[in-house]
This record gives sequence, C-alpha cells and structure tokens, in this order.
Amino acid sequence: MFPTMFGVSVLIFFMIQLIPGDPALLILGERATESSLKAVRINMGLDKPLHVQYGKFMYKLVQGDLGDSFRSNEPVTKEIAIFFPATIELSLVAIIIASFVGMVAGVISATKQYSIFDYSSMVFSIMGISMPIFWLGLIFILIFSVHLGWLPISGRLSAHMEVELVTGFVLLDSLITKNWAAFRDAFWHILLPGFTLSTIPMALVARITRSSMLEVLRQDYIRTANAKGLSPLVVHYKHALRNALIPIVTVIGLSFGILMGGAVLTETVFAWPGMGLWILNGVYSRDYNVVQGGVLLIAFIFILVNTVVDILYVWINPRIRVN
Amino acid sequence: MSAEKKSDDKLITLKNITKHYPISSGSFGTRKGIVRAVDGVTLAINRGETLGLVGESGCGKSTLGRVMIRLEKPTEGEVRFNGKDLISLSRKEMSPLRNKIQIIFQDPYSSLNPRHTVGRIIGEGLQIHNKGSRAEQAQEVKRLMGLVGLRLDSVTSYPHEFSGGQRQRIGIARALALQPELIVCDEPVSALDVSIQAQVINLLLDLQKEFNLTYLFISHDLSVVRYISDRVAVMYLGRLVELASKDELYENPLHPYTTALLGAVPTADTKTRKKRTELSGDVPSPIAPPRGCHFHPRCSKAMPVCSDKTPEFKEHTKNHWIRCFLYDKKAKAA
Amino acid sequence: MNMSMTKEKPSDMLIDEKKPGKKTKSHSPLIEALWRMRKNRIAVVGLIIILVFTIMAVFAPLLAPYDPLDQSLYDKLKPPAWLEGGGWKNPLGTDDFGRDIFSRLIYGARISMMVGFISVGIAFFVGTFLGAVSGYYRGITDTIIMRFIDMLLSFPYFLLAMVLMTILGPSLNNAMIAIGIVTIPRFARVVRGSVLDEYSKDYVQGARALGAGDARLIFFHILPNCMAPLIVQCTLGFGEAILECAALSFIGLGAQPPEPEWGAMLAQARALILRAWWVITFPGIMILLAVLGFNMLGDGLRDALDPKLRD
Amino acid sequence: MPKTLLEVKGLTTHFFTDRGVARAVDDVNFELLEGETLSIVGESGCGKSVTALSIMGLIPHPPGKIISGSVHFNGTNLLNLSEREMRRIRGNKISMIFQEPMTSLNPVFKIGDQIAEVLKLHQNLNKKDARDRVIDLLNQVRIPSPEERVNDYPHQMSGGMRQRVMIAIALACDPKMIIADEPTTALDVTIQAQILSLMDHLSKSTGTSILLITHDLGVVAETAKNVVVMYAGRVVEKADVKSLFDDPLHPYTIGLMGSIPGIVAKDKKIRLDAIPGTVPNLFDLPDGCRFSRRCKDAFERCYKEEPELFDYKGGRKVRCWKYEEA
Repeated sequence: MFPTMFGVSVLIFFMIQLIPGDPALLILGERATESSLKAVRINMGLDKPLHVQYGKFMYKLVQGDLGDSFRSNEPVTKEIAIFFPATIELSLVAIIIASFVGMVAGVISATKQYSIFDYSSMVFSIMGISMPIFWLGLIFILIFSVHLGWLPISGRLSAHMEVELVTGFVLLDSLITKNWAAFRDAFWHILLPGFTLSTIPMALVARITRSSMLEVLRQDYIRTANAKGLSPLVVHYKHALRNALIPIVTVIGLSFGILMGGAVLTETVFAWPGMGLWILNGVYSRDYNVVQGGVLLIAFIFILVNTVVDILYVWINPRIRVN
Repeated sequence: MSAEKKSDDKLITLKNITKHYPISSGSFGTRKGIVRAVDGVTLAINRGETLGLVGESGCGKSTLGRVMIRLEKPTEGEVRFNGKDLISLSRKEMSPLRNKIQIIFQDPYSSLNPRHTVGRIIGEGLQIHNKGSRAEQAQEVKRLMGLVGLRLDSVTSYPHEFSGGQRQRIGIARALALQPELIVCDEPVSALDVSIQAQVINLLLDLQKEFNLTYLFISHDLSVVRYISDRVAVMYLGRLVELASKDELYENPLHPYTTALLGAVPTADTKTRKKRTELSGDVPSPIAPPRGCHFHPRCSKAMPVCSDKTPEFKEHTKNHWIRCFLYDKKAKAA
Repeated sequence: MNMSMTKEKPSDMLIDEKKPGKKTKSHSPLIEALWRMRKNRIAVVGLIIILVFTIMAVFAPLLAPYDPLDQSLYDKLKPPAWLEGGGWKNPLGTDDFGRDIFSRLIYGARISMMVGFISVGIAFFVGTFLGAVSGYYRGITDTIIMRFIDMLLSFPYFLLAMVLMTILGPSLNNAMIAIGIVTIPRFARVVRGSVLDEYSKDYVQGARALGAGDARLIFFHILPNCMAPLIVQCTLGFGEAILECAALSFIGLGAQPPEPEWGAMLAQARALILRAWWVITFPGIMILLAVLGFNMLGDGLRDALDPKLRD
Repeated sequence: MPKTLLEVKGLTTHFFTDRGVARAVDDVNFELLEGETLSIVGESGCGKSVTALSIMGLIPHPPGKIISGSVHFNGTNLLNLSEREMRRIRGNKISMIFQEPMTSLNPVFKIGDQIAEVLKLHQNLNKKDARDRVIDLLNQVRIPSPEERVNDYPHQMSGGMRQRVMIAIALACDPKMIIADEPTTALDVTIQAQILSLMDHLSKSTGTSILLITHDLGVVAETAKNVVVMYAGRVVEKADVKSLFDDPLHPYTIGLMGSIPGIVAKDKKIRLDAIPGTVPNLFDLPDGCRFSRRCKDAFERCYKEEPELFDYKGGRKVRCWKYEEA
C-alpha cells in the first residue's frame, strides 16, 4: 500500500508539472510585471529544479500541508475538510443502495436462472452499466423535481436550513443534534443524487453476483452439500454465497473508488458541494494545488479501499489466511 | 531388443541433474523457499530401449522429462545426447538437435494449438526447420497421419473436432515429424479411457519397432510401465530410489518404497487377491523434504542412520541400482 | 531412416470417429463460437444497434436533413414534430440556436464512433504490446511494467482522464487520447493474463520442443489464442469510450461547442431544463443506446468465447 | 440370503440439450444386497455416474430428466418421493463420496463443521454431542490427532486426508448405503490403497452396502463382490467378480480386459488386444447393439436389432446375441 501511495504521489506531482501555464502569472494576473512574477516564483520555489520542488512537496505532504489554493488563498486542507464529507456521504449512500439491491437481485437471478426475474434484472443491469449518469440525473430532475415537484432540484440542504457541523456528514450531524427537520431536508436532497450515483455500481454488483453465484453453484462442493440432504436455502445462502462473495467484495470496493471519480458528474448535475465539483473548478481555473491535493486524496482513498478489500478477502477466504 | 544387448550404446546420459524452483511471494518478490523438484538424478538411456519412470504426483518425474528435452534448464548437472552436452549449447547450436528429441504430453486438450488445423500442427516442425518445399511438407504430413492412424481427409480439421485418443495421435505425429531418436512420453495415456489407452500403447510400440525409437516413458500407472518398459526407474521426492530391468524390479524390488508402491497397485487378477502392504502417511512437501533419506518417515524399515544421512545411489547387483542404507553393509553395521 | 508405412496395419488404427460428408468444412473454434452467437438474442440486438449507428456515422451527410451547425434564429427551441408547435421540418425539434436536433444527433454518431475507434485503437496497440512483453518475458520487465500499470489503476478511471485533459487542454482530439491512455491498463492486464495462461499450456511447450523461436511463439501461437478476451475487451471498451467522452464533454473538458457531440449537447442543454425537455432527452438516449449496443454485443461475445461458460 | 437393499429397474435418464437428446442412462437394472459391495464399471460417458446421481435424485434439471424406471430402496420407490422427503434420505440413509477430494469440500468452512452439519441436520445433535461424534468419526477414518484437525480448513489437508473427511461425512449418520463415485481415481496409488482398505474395513464393520463406481478393473477385482459392466448407457454384463474376470462373456468386457496391461498381455511381446474405435456419441447412437461398430464378433443382426439382457448360467446376465440360446 505505501509503495503504491508513494508512486502515485510522484506520478501526480509530475503530471501537475506538465500542465501548461505559469502559476505566478495565474496568481498575479496578465498585467503583472516581470519582477513581481519573479518574486512570486522565488517565493513559491518554482525557480528550483524539479526534484528539489518535489522534495519540498513531499516534506510538506507528510506534515499534512497541501499548499494554498490560488483562488481563495485558503489552505487546500481546509477546503478539503469542507468538501470531502459531502462526497463521502453521497458515495456511501450510493454504495449502500447499490450493494444491497445489486446483491439481492443477483442472488435471486442466479438461483432462478432463466426466470422472468432473471431476464428483466439482467436487462436492467446491462442498461445500468451503459447509463450516462449525468443524463440520468438530468432526467430525474426533469421528472421528480420539475414535473412532479416532489424532490429538491439541487444542493445538499435547503437555503433556510442550518445544521451544526460535528462530523461534516449532514445526515449524521442532524441526527446527532436531533434536528429532525434538517434531517428530513437532507434526506430528500440526497435521494436523487444518491440513486443516480448508485446506478452503475448497482448494475455491476448485480451482474457479478449473478455470475459468481452461477459459477459457485457448479462447483463440486455444492453437489456435496446437496448430497448431504441440505435444503436449497442452506445450500444457496450458506454454502454458495459465502464463496461467491469474494469477487463481489472486490467489485464493491472498486466501485467505491470509481464513485469518487463518478461523483464529479453527479455533483455537477445536482450542484452538490463536494470534492468533484471543487476539483473541477480547480481544473477550470488552473488552481494546481487544488487539483493536486484533491486528486491525491481521492487516489489515496482508492488505494486504502483496495487495501481494505484485500483484508476482507482474507476474512472471507481462509485459503489466503494461511499462506 | 533386450536392454542388456545394447547396454553400452547410451543415447542420452543425465549426470547429477538438479532443478530447483524458487517460490516467491508478495509484491516484492521475496523468496519464501525452494521447491526441489529434481535433486541430483543420474541416469542413462540406451538407444532403442524404453525406460519407464514411475513415481507419485509431485515426485519430479515430469520436470526431469522436461529438462531432458531442454524445455527447462537444470539448476545443476549435465545432459549428454549422443555425447554432446546439451546444457552448454546456445539456442542456435541447439536447433539442429531439437529434431532429435521430442515430447508427447499428457493432456490431449491443451497440448494442441486450438486455432491451428491438424495439418498445420503436424507440419510445424518441418516448417520451422525448412524441410522440403511446401508440397513436400504437405506430402509428409499426410504420410505421418497415415502412420499414426488418422484419416487423411481430416488434415483441415481443428483439434476440438477430435476425441482424446485421436488428439493424442496428432501429438504423436507432431513429435515424429522431425524423425527424432528420443521421445519423452510424459504420461501419454493417463488421460485416456482404457480401451483407447491400449490403442495408443500399441501405436507407440509399433512406431518404436519401426523407427528404432528410444522412449522415456513417464507414468504413475505401474501396470502400463511394466508392460511397455525395458528398464524402470522409481522416483521419490526428486530423487531416484531404484533402477533396474523391468523383470528384476517387479519380481525383486529392493527399496522399501518400491515394494510398497507395487503392493499398493490393485491387480485385476482375482486369483491373487493379496494382502496389501499399506504405506502410511502422505508424500511430504518437496519444499521441505525430510532430512536424510526422503522416505524414512514412511519407511517400515527405517534405521537411525536414515534420518541423518542421505544414502547414495549405488549399483547393488549388476544393473540394479538402489538408494537405501539397508543394502549398505557399513551403514547397517553403524 | 526408411520411413515407410507399416505392413500389417493394426485394426485399432483404422477407425476414426470423423464421419466423412457429415460436415463440409472445418472452422476454427473462434469462428464456430461467433457463429453460435447468432442464437444469443441480446448479442444480436446489440449487433443491430451497432450497425444502425455505424450506418448513421458513415452516411451522416446523406441522412441528416440539415447541416448540424446551421443556426436558424427564427426556429429556436421548436418542440418535436408530435407536439403542439412542432413540425416535420425538425422532427426532434431544435435547440436554443435553432439548430436541428435530429441532424445534430446523426452527426454525433460520427463523432462517437470515431472516439471509440481511436481510443480503443490506442489502448489496444499500447496495451497489447505492454501486456504481451510483460507476460512473455516475465521477470524484471514484467515487474516494472506491471508496477506502472498498477499505479495508473490506483486512480479512479474518470479522475485520471480529467487530470490528463487538464494537461492536454480541452478538445475532442485530446479527449480521445486521454481515454485511450486510461484504458491501456485494462488491455495490458487482459493480455498479460492470457499470455501467462497460454504460455504454460503444452501446445506452446510442444512448439518450443520443435525449435520455435520467440517471434513464432508470440505471434503464431500465443497471441492468436488471446484473441477471445481481446475481442471482448475491445467491444466493451468501445462503448466505455463513447460514454467517457460524452462525460468529459459534459463537464466541458472534451468536445467544445458547437460540435454536435452528444455530451457537449447535453452540457449546453442543461440550462434549458425548465423549458425544453427534448433538448436534454434525445442526446442522452443516443449515448445510452450506443453504449448499450456495445455492451450487449460484448456480453454475447464473452458468453460465446469463454469456454467456462459454454454448455 | 441377505435382503435386497436397492433395486433399480428400467432406470432411464436423458439429457435434453440444444444438440439433441443424450440418452445417458437407458433401461438400467441391477440390485444391491445388504452389506454387499457392488461395482458399476465402464469408461467415461457410459452412464455410471448419471446412474448414481439418478438414485440420489441429484440429476440437474434442466437439462437432465429421469424418464422412466423405479429405484426401490428398502421397499420405497425413491423416484416417487417429494424433494423434501428425498432430502431426509440423502446424507442420512444414502450418502455419497465423490471423485475429486480437492474440490468436493467447501473451501470456506472448517472440516469439523462440514461433518457436524449432517449430524445436526439429520440427527438433531447439539453442538457438543456433534463435536464428540465428529472426533469419533475422524478417528474411525484414521485421521491422526482429530481434536486438532477438526479446526482445519480443507486446503490445509492433502488429497488423501480430504477423501477421509468425505468418508467421515458419508458415514456420519450410519447410512444403509454409500455410493462411491470413483473415490480413488484422483489419488496416488499408495493413497488409493489406504482409502480402499479403509472403505473395505468400514463396510465390513458397519455392514453398510457400497455401490462402487469406477473405471478401474483393478479396483473392482479387489473390492467388489458383484459387478455391473456398462457401455453407452446400457448394462452389458452382470456377474460376480470371480466369474467376470475368469470368464468374461460380452465382447466389450473381453476387450476391456485385453486392453489393460497385465491381465491378458503381461509383456510387450504380447500385443494388447485393443478395442478399435471410440465410444459412440450419446446424441447419435448406432442402430442395433451399441457396441456393434467396435465389436470383432459382430454379425448381421447386431447392426439391426439390439439384444436384450440374456440370462446366462450361474445367475449371470449378458447383453449380446451370441448368448441368446444359452
């Protein structure tokens, strides 16, 4: 995990260097004088060779310093603290919906292969993985917000609502502070983006659950379980599902990482004040430190999630436990 | 063609062949251990004979076969074919010798390229070594197909259209194409049904007679080995434990492992329903073989010396080689 | 050595289960698998969708009634033909510049198919090369290549494409390159896996025993047998590339207006969500259908080509 | 005279696939006596495993289906039982051992739990009693230090040990009958000998009947009392083991014996008497006798009419026109 993180940080640092344009010029604007530009460059250490700059970057990184945003002049870490919980909250809601619905649909499909349920769930899931979710989000807004008026069109909370921030997760914080009105408001706000974001992982989980279960149901030990006289319920849910879980967990972990990338689109559509939107604005305004810090954080989370998946693997699969 | 007659006409000699595989693990490729697949095997095969090589799974018999045709490079040791040292040859120098040693595999499904036609598979060797014109190669392929009993009109068929036995014939034809002197038969009939197995064994014997072929016949089936071989070598955990002429080995096995192995074979002969000498325990892992004689933890006749020192592979009586302290007077006395 | 036929031919050698005349021609297993796929309804539907989009892309100038960039300020935001105020002049209505949506969608197919082709092309050649080298030579080469691939895989796919677009600058051509680059790891992994698999099989070892060299082993034996997963990967990658490109264009990093790219059309149409649903709906349906077509075909191909799922 | 435990009559199982109907098992008859070891022998695709799965009611459906016949076990026709009733017999009155010990145990559960599962299911044992019984069973199948091994996962054991665990599962509820489908095929000879002698010992000490399915005539000769030879879905010969080996009747049986080195041909100077050709395709069986196309003795009638299972002296049966009058 740590070597990969190190490699990723090197990769990001040098990729950011490749972005054309002069940061000093961006900070000071078109009309800056050459001498003031130079002063800023020296001040930011841009006149030093790359490896020195990288050393400085890493030195600051391990201290939790990602530099300042050019636009707001605030430390990047401070901005992350604001935007990050929104993305995590949205991604968690999406992954929970996706895992639950996906696994149930997949297991039923596999145990009732070639049934009507199986066919329709497979059609839905192939549509799910083909879905342009930014479009789906717009269609949801069109139907549920514009036409039916049931759900709010965008944002995380209505303008008049306020939640005392404890963890940064609005749903959780409103619960902790027993602010029921805010909780309801936050809940209604997260529904559409949550479902939109869950589309692709839900389809992926349903598909992998089905194929993994079908694969497991062909195994010799399932025949053994049947020969023992166990009921189909025990055979499917005890003997088969436990073995089928291994690839399912991988897909859920991977999807969680992909969601963070996918959140950019959903956040754009629903004006959700999260990391994706923040990074995207950094990209628009060439705010290097924001892009660098944001991408680095998401990549680290992704690596972390993959490590957690590896640990779960071992828990599910005793064969690895011993080796 | 008895073994004794041409015992000094050695086609291939192996000297102290050792093949170790490192087991690496984790993302940094750290070494976890070494599999001692083959551990100091010395052996010679005479021209025109069939040497049977038996042993249980994981004993290193297949690895030995692959080293012999240089699909694997040994960690140590020397392979001499017709007097030439194969190991020191470069790939270019090896190329003409490739013709002379061929291999037939166990699995008739994975041993043929599924995307090539039968004609292409059999003719590939001719093509690689530029033997003759295209027309001559095609002619040769047909002749080989006839030789192994394949219908000539199946030359444009693909392997998946054949049964296991037929595929094995294709594999034999491929091996024969370059007119080899030595063929390593790596469990060639193990995957086949008995009736098909007999067809392939008959074919192998016919071909041997006709072209004076030399076989290394690797198998775990002791009855088949007894039938087809002139001499038999028994392998246990990477080492040879006994080597003798077939009749000598089956009638008068000396090594306790050989005795147990022969005793374990169920015989399809109801008159001699015998009491089995049952061997206890499993074959130990080749990663951590027991000290001393590899067989001592399962041996009913083990002595203190067996767990300490490794017995040497010695000629006990003429042409009967054995690796056991029971036949070493000095060790026994000590 | 005199190699003549055996005089007495053993009876057990004469029988061959292949009956003559029953089948006229033998086909390679790949062809047979593809032929079997015609029974797979989902794959056939996918193939038809792809064909329709291909025809649209190739014959766009003939099929589209208008130039996709032609503005007509008198015909702004006309609804589709079947709604009040719409007309068959613009069957799917017009956008806020009065451009014919139907024509723009057809030209959009051209862009999307090109995106798929070029992105998958880049990923296919680079990925296959890296994967084959990695799997065949193993050792240190493998370690270095795979470390790098793993690093690329440590980023969420779309995020990496975004960063690359920041470096390259927003444009359609750059989007194709960026998507191609982020798809390389998948091809490399698939190819490496299959090469490792095939290399260990006895037919490759048999060819080695005959004296075949590296080039022959790679190009004649191993790579042709890796075709099945590669074909599947290409098909699925094609759909994925169309989707990613539309997404990049949607957030303004891909195709730039006024190009009739579906994602870019959606980006422009967002502002009209309260006024003109059709401007939003149709481009999305086109993206969905195109991607769906490739995914359906890809699924069918996988089922037909994956021996594990056969029978 | 021991009682008949299992009587299979006219059992016919077909598989309905895209390629057509595979007649995997066709009108199979045999009976198994109490305490007896009966062997079904034949090459791959002869229908021996499908017969076993048909008895257990474990034919995958679709595509497989039992078309007709009856399987009387202790007087009840298993084919008439509901799935629920059948489940009470599986693993309890009839249990099964499979060919592949490496894959037949569930990799994610401890072996002790996998054995205890049947005890809890069929005998309602509580946790402690089940554990005691598991250790007792592991002792019976001669697994050393069973108290520790109960907590092992299958991958921690060798193939031979796993097959012992499978036997322990099969024995757990003191079944009347065990179906062993190629129980030693995947094992090395020395381990095969251990397992065979263990099974032999257990069947003698518990009086359990064994239906042994194998392709290995050596195993048959050493373990079975009576033998059923199958070919292409049909029973072609039935005999006690001694008569079968001393005097095989059906040309297929004779061919099988001639094919194996060591029975007839002991040295390569004597040519193996191989059966020409290959097993017929079950989707497209030949007219007449199914063996006729490979038979050395076949005559006109063999190609047109299929012989029935004729009686032969000594209570033997053989499906061949040569023995019509006998």
